[in-house]
Amino acid sequence: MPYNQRQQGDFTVIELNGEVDLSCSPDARQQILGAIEAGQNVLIEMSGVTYIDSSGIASLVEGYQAARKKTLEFGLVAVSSSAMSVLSLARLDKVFPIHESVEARLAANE
Amino acid sequence: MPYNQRQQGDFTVIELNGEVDLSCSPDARQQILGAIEAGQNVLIEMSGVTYIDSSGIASLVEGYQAARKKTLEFGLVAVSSSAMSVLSLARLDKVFPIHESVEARLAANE
Amino acid sequence: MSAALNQRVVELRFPSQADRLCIVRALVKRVAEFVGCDAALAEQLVIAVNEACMNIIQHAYGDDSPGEIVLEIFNNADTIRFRLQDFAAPVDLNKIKPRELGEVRPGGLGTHFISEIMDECKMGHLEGNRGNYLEMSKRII
Amino acid sequence: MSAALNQRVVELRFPSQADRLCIVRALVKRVAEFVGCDAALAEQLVIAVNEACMNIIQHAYGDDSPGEIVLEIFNNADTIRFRLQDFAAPVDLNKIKPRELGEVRPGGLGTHFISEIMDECKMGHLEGNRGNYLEMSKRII
Ligand SMILES: Nc1ncnc2c1ncn2[C@@H]1O[C@H](COP(=O)(O)OP(=O)(O)O)[C@@H](O)[C@H]1O
Ligand SMILES: Nc1ncnc2c1ncn2[C@@H]1O[C@H](COP(=O)(O)OP(=O)(O)O)[C@@H](O)[C@H]1O
Repeated sequence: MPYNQRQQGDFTVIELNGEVDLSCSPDARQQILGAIEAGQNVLIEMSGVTYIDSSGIASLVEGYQAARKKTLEFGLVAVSSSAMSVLSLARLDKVFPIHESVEARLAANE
Repeated sequence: MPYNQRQQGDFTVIELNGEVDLSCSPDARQQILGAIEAGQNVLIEMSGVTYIDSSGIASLVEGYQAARKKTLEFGLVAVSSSAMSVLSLARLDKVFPIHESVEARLAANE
Repeated sequence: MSAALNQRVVELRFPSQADRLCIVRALVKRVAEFVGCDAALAEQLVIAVNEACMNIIQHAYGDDSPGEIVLEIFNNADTIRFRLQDFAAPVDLNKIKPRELGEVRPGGLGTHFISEIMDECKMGHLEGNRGNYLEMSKRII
Repeated sequence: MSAALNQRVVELRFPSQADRLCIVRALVKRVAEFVGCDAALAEQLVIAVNEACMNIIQHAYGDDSPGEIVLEIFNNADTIRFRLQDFAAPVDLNKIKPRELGEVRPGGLGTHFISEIMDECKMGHLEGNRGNYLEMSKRII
């Protein structure tokens, strides 16, 4: 798998990193949809994302929609400032559930 | 003056910084030769030099030669690793007196 | 900095391949800083030019007929201007529109990003239907 | 990474002005990383290409007759290759030599840096005496 992936609590955490652009967003998309297909709740860790373009954002939107259909949870965590500015441009910063960290999301369950 | 310059002990310290290339080495050259012209011993502080090209190196060589003619001291201090690799390429790392810091050079007098 | 009217800073030519976008971004960032943009504006300009190049790669050329992309960057005292050219079949200019932002669906963001970031955009066909151009400009002060 | 024989990664065009060198360096660094050079090699390649561009600015064109410089960067599986072109008067190829390194004098370092860093260098006149080219290549693995 192109990006690090781990199980933490009830979630599959996928760690996007580097420049998530048209040259690698198809890989990100496949990995995200694969986890949802497998029935996992998914958190996308984005602290290491130095750049994300509209195709990377589109992969997140697809993941969000696929998770909804299966009533699974899909959220973003530790979003880097450059990724956040693209999410805001896309007016998606209020659409995705965004958490400070995986731990913060897990603590909310307790 | 384009670069910071200060008096410290018996030396005029000129702080080169950033990319010392053909677009600014004429300024560096003039400032260095000006200090020597004025009869100063000169130390070139180079910790902030992120790049130096052959024209920047040439300005240092000119300063070194002008100082010699006037039996003034001319040395480099705190040379950044990228500047050092260019000095080595030019085989000048053994020609210039190079000190770890201005303080190290001053301590040597005591 | 020269305040010459509309000097061309540099021109970059590259094939319509997604793997080159990282190089385009690095160049745009450096040129934006060179003409006096602050880091935040440089980041925005990188986004807009990157999306415009993506659109040429995906829509003007497509996977089946790759070709060359030319990016020219100009500036004058207060404006940075980008001119992109491709040599693909002339595109239907009416088809180029962003999605409704109310809708949450995967595509249609690129043109929205571009018009959000830039002050002016102009698109058209090259003379003799040799291809297409997109000009985008942004005040830098 | 494509292992295609001698693909052209990008081409940059810029005027023979010293202020553009910082942009050239940023591009060369990014492309060197792109083709798989480590940071130390990328730094060396930046030095060599920068010096070659300086020589065109200072010697081929000079201050009185500025012109355009074209930098093309190619790679294949194991080599990165740079091709510089200018459109200045054909230069006397015999005049291009580094100084003796024993001598400590201000000039004559650029050609030394280039030949120290690169594996191969070839210089010549463009067809029809339209200008000059310099090709430099370096193994990257
Ligand atoms: N350079 C172009 N050439 C041809 N068609 C384009 C170009 N740019 C945009 N388009 C058209 O405009 C639509 C919207 O583009 P955009 O907002 O970037 O979203 P997306 O690329 O995700 O579809 C595209 O789907 C395409 O039909
Ligand atoms: N591209 C060029 N066009 C014309 N002459 C050149 C070119 N490159 C180098 N030369 C000649 O070779 C000499 C040595 O060049 P170099 O080692 O770079 O040192 P410098 O530029 O400091 O003189 C130059 O002085 C010049 O006469």
